[in-house]
Amino acid sequence: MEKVLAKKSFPQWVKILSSYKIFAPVEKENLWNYELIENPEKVNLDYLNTVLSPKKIIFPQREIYLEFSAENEDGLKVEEVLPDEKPSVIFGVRPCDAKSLTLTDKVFGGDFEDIYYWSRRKQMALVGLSCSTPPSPNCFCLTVDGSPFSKDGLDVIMTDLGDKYFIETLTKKGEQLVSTAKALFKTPTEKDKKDLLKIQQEAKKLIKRQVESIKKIPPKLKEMFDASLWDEESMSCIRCGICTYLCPTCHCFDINDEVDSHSPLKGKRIRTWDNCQFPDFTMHSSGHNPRPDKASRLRQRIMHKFQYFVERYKNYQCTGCGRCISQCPVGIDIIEVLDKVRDYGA
Amino acid sequence: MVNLEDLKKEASAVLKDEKVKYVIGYQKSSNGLMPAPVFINKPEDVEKLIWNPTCIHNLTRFLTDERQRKIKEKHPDERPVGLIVKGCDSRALVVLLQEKLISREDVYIIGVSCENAGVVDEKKLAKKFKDKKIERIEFDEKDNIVVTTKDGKTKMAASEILAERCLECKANFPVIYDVLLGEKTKRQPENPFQSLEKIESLSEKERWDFWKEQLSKCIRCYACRSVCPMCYCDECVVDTINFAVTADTTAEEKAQKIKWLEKSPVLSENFVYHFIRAIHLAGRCIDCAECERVCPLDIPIRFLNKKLEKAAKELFDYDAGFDPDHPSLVASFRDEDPEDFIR
Amino acid sequence: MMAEEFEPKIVAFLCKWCSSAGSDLAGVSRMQYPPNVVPIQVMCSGSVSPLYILSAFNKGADGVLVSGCHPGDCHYIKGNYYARRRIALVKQLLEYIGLEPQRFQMSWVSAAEGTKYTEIIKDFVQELKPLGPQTKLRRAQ
Amino acid sequence: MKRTGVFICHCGINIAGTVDVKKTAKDLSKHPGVVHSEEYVYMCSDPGQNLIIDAIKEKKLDNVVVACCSPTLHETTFRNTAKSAGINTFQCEIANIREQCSWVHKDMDKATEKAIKITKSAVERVRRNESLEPISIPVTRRALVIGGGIAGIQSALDMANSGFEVILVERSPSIGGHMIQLSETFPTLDCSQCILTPKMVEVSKHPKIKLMTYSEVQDISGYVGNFKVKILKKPTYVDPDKCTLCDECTKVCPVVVSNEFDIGLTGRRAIYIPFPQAIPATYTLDIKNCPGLLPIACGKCADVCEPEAIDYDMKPEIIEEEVGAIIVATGYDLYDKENLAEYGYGKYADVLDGLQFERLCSASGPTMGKVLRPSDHKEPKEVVFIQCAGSRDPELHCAYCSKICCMYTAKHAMLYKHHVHDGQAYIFYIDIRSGGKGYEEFVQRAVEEDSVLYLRGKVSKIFEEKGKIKVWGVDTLTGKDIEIDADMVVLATAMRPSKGAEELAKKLKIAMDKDGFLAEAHPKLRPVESVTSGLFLAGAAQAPKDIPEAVAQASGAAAKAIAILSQERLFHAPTVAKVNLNLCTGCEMCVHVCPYDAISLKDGKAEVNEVLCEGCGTCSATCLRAAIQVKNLTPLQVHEMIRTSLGG
Repeated sequence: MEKVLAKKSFPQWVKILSSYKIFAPVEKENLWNYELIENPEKVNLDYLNTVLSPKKIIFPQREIYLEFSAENEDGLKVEEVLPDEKPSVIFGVRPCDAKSLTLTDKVFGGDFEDIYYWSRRKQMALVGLSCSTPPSPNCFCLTVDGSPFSKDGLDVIMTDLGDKYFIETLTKKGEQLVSTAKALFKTPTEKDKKDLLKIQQEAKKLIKRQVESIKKIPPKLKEMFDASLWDEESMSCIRCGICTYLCPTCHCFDINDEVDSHSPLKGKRIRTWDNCQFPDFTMHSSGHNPRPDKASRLRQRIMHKFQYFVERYKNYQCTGCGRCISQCPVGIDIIEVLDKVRDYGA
Repeated sequence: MVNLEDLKKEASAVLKDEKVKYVIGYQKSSNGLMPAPVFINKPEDVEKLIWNPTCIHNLTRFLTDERQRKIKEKHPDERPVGLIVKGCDSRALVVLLQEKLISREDVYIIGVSCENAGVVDEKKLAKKFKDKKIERIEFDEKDNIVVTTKDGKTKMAASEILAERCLECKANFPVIYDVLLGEKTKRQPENPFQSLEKIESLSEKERWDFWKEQLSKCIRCYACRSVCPMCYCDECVVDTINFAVTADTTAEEKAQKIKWLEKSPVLSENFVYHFIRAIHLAGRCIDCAECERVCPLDIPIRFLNKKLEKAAKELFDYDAGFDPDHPSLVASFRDEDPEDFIR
Repeated sequence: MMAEEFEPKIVAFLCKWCSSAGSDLAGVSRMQYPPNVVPIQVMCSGSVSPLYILSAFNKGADGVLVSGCHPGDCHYIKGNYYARRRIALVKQLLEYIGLEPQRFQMSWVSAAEGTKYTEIIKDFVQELKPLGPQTKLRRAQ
Repeated sequence: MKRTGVFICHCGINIAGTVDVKKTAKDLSKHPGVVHSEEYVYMCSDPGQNLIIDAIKEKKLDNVVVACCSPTLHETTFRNTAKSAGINTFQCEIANIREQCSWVHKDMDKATEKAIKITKSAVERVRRNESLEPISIPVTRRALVIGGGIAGIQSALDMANSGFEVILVERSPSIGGHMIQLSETFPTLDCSQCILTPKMVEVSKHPKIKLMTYSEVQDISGYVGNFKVKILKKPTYVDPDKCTLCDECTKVCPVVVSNEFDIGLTGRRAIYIPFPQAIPATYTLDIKNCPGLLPIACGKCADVCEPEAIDYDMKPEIIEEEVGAIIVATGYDLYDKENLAEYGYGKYADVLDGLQFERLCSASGPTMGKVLRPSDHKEPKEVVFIQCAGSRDPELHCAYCSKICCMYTAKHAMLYKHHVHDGQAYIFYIDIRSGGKGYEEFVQRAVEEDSVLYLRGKVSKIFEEKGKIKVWGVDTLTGKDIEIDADMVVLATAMRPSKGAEELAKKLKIAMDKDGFLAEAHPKLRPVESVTSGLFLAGAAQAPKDIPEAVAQASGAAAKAIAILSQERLFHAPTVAKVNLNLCTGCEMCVHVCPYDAISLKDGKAEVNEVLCEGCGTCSATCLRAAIQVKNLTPLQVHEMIRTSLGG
């Protein structure tokens, strides 16, 4: 269904949803990040984009798998720790970030379902905020089958019409959210609908960055494993983990046992994010490292997003949010890299 | 005033007569205002070079990569690398020389003086100009900075948008170089540790609350250590996996690897990481503040290093990055070192 | 029933030749001090890495003591001078981030100073009790 | 997983009285890797040690922890026990639960809890110990003795007589030191020279002793058993083999300077023999005072020297020697004149120090053994002796007691009386320290037979007035002010380490105490050893002492040195630093901090000289990349000990 919501009544909507856990972008020292909201008045959707995408809520950087202990004589005691999630709502999700969740869904779903991921995901309703103006100068969602109004992965999408939001519910969950607060919503006028269309057309024009004929890239990459391009493009890489940790679609993780006490044995098995840009990511205990240098790690990042993933899931593993470009300390620009891939040897 | 054309001339000269392998400098980046490092090996490419108050990176960082490349190569090209350095960067070079990581012959130093200015602080700029897109930003003769946006030029005293560390700079021109561009205008900040007072003046509890919040933000992307020219260890003591493993690494050596901290990005472990990094930079950090600049969560990492820089100065009269022949801070002592804290 | 008084956990790094010998002397002379300290004998105070100190706090120490020979008495001639400098830096930084200064202490204790060692431990424990457990740097469990 | 055995000692009730040893043993038996845990009343007893041996054999233990007294006491015992059971000595560690636990606590529960932690961390350590064998090094079976006083002479003779080559280095032209300047010695009053010269001759004639006078040690490198020494031999410009001691040269030498041997009471020529019995018996041309070696400048001595022994072209030589052990016997000097101006010392000719008075009394002295005033050669009728001149005065002078002054002052007073029967000797003293065989009787003799007047108190003022030296003081016993018109004042000035000792100590890397005397390794148990192995101390260089003590210590030092020289090979503790070449970047920080210069850079990486390394570990705490660590006390081991200490 389609509705409109006066901006001033937005906090009330959030208040009415108080039976849910509410997450929304919060500003601290000019940085926006998703946080658990106690006070609905605090929710402010007048923001560009968050440093970390909602990925950090559904696939947290640290996840406890299980706890083990050998306190009693009869051997090791192991207890699985499952997240017990209340129904939650994330407000103000940018379409690109919502789309990225549809990608991680594929990874954590399929033949094997990752209970930790899904126990949160299933409880999660996403209320999106479309991008009337690009949240980042490096946005390029259009290139990767996205758009400032993409509905993928969202339950509700809101569009800023100045003094009100245009609200479209996209799923049962979404309708639920709206209907629980019927009174606040009005039916959109024809003008509202016109305004929406106008804003949408304008918005697309505002997105300046793109990769031309990206279709050529996946097949091209197939022949580029040994290309010298990777050395050239990775010269300035400092092997930090920003591009991947901030990426809404990167999903690699590591599993470690954290021992609190050795005698008696007591500890936790913990999953943490891992990062293909770190030298130890592929380090073998033998000392052999199949990806020994920056070049091979940059290649991996590009190949994974624009070839392996495409082959497997028929999607780019990138939603054009531009975080890796804006935050790279040395100005490595995935768009430029892709351009060079496309033109390589031509 | 450093003239870009002179800089290009110097660079192309050394490239022409093949004195250097390549020249590391700054170029325009696709990502808005801030430039990107560039590695130039053809004289004609010097046209890519730029020089303006956004040239913030400490390019000495890349000597570590060069060193590793050299170690791998069978017949390495022994020629030096051409390197564009500011005053602060040059002090980093001195530390690397002091620690024998590089030798003087490995690098041809093209020094550029910041004179009375320095480099800009992205955040200060963002505050001042909001979302107005900045087209150009340059020094003018009188140590002012001119910022050009679509609605024209704005002129302001350099100090207004200079990075904090530039306002506390101890070496506004290179302390070591093969060729120097710009004037050796000596400038001494009246208090090189001004910025610390903000936190020093807080109560113990307030200080802890501050750092607790800051260090809790850390996601351990390790950008701070990756960008640091002093963090050149192949394997950091806080890494839980052996990186530096070769055929002759013994099982014992692998087994010796200690888990000083867990991979979990929680306060206690983040603290161990940042504390050890700070301690290991004591007497070595030259305050290029790159660690702080690159942090995606804006953790004020610089303060930790700055605090120890202050301690080194006040307790041991030690200044990092000026004398390559002096033993390092923690590898030396004076009989009169203070011990009033010892029972 | 009365709530049990807080008993701080202290790790003490004692150099083999002076401080550990001094604490041995305290024992031989049957001096009494609180049992809160577990001594770890190292060869020289100069061998105490900042990592040790930090790790102790990370693993739940309420206080850490580093003790070596008096200046000039170092069995290894000058190890304690390097310790003095290194520890000063660690202390500065720990206090800067807001750890209570009482929690990390250094002392010179000679092989003859059993009494001094005893006094130091007594005072240390007394100073730590009012502070309660050290939770700032401790790994949550 | 390594199999560890734990053995808890009751030490009678010393441990069991405060530590619940049964609970401790039980707790430890649950600790990962511990396959055997028991307690016993006395582990160090034979049955106790047998328990350990049996357990090691039966349970196939890889390593053991003995929780008992301090490792300083029984570590060796139990490591040998382990060895006799067939495991490496380093597979045994001691948990000190007595000195550092049971003896200092009363609360049994808490003491037990602590004992368990201590023992567990010892387990965690021993499990990660490497099996090591001592490092064996060859021995250069020669010795160097620095200083040719009585101590040096004694050490040299002892070692030479045991069949070892000795190089004896003395910086002045003759050996003999201060003892040769003395007239008689207390408490027997036998003539100092008469008892010393035979030893000096023995030295000069000894086939095993290479005597190098007028020489100084310039540089020392190497380590115990293998020192390399550079010795500077200063030119004497006289060839001892040609010199016939005719003494013609001194007759023609135009220069007269003050004579060190008589402490300035007489003069000597620029070319001279220190004293008639000098060893080596030859002349020395003192270049500082010689008008010039060129014949045009002077050259008179060369003209008259018939055997042509004088060689102006003699050059300083650097002689390199290799030795296995070194004895430092650099002796003492008296406290400087200028420091004692308040006593008029150095101001009034008739205020002398002890050594000057010895010369006055000496038959070979300036006055042929008559006690006469230097100023007017009259016989002094009233002589005031002042003890503790510069000693026992922490405010202004030396805090310590110079030890020998009480005795030699008594001796001086006595000798004076024997020379001047109608004279009166006064002695100002703080108190009399006459510990030693026959010493107290000696002092009594001075008082009773020679009616020496002892005045307890300090001298407040000394000044000259019409030919007399007025001495004002207080007798603190009677409380009376005392005023003496003395003809002569003799100060028992403090003993100081000899000049240049500090510089030498630095070269040798041996510590000095707060007063500048050379520091022994342990005040009680290792009094003749320095902290650097292979370097020994003898005589007043270590602390003020009298002749018998100096001789005793000299023989002690010799015995210690012989213990090294008599070995085919030496063994050095193998717990030394080890470099992980993969991690080392050659930053040289370890090189800078190493107190023993044991680390150097080889192909851009640190390299440890295992023989020089003492395993202090300062390098490992300094290294930023954990590239260097000391065997068997590695960061990993400490890390695990920290964990267990905190109950983790």
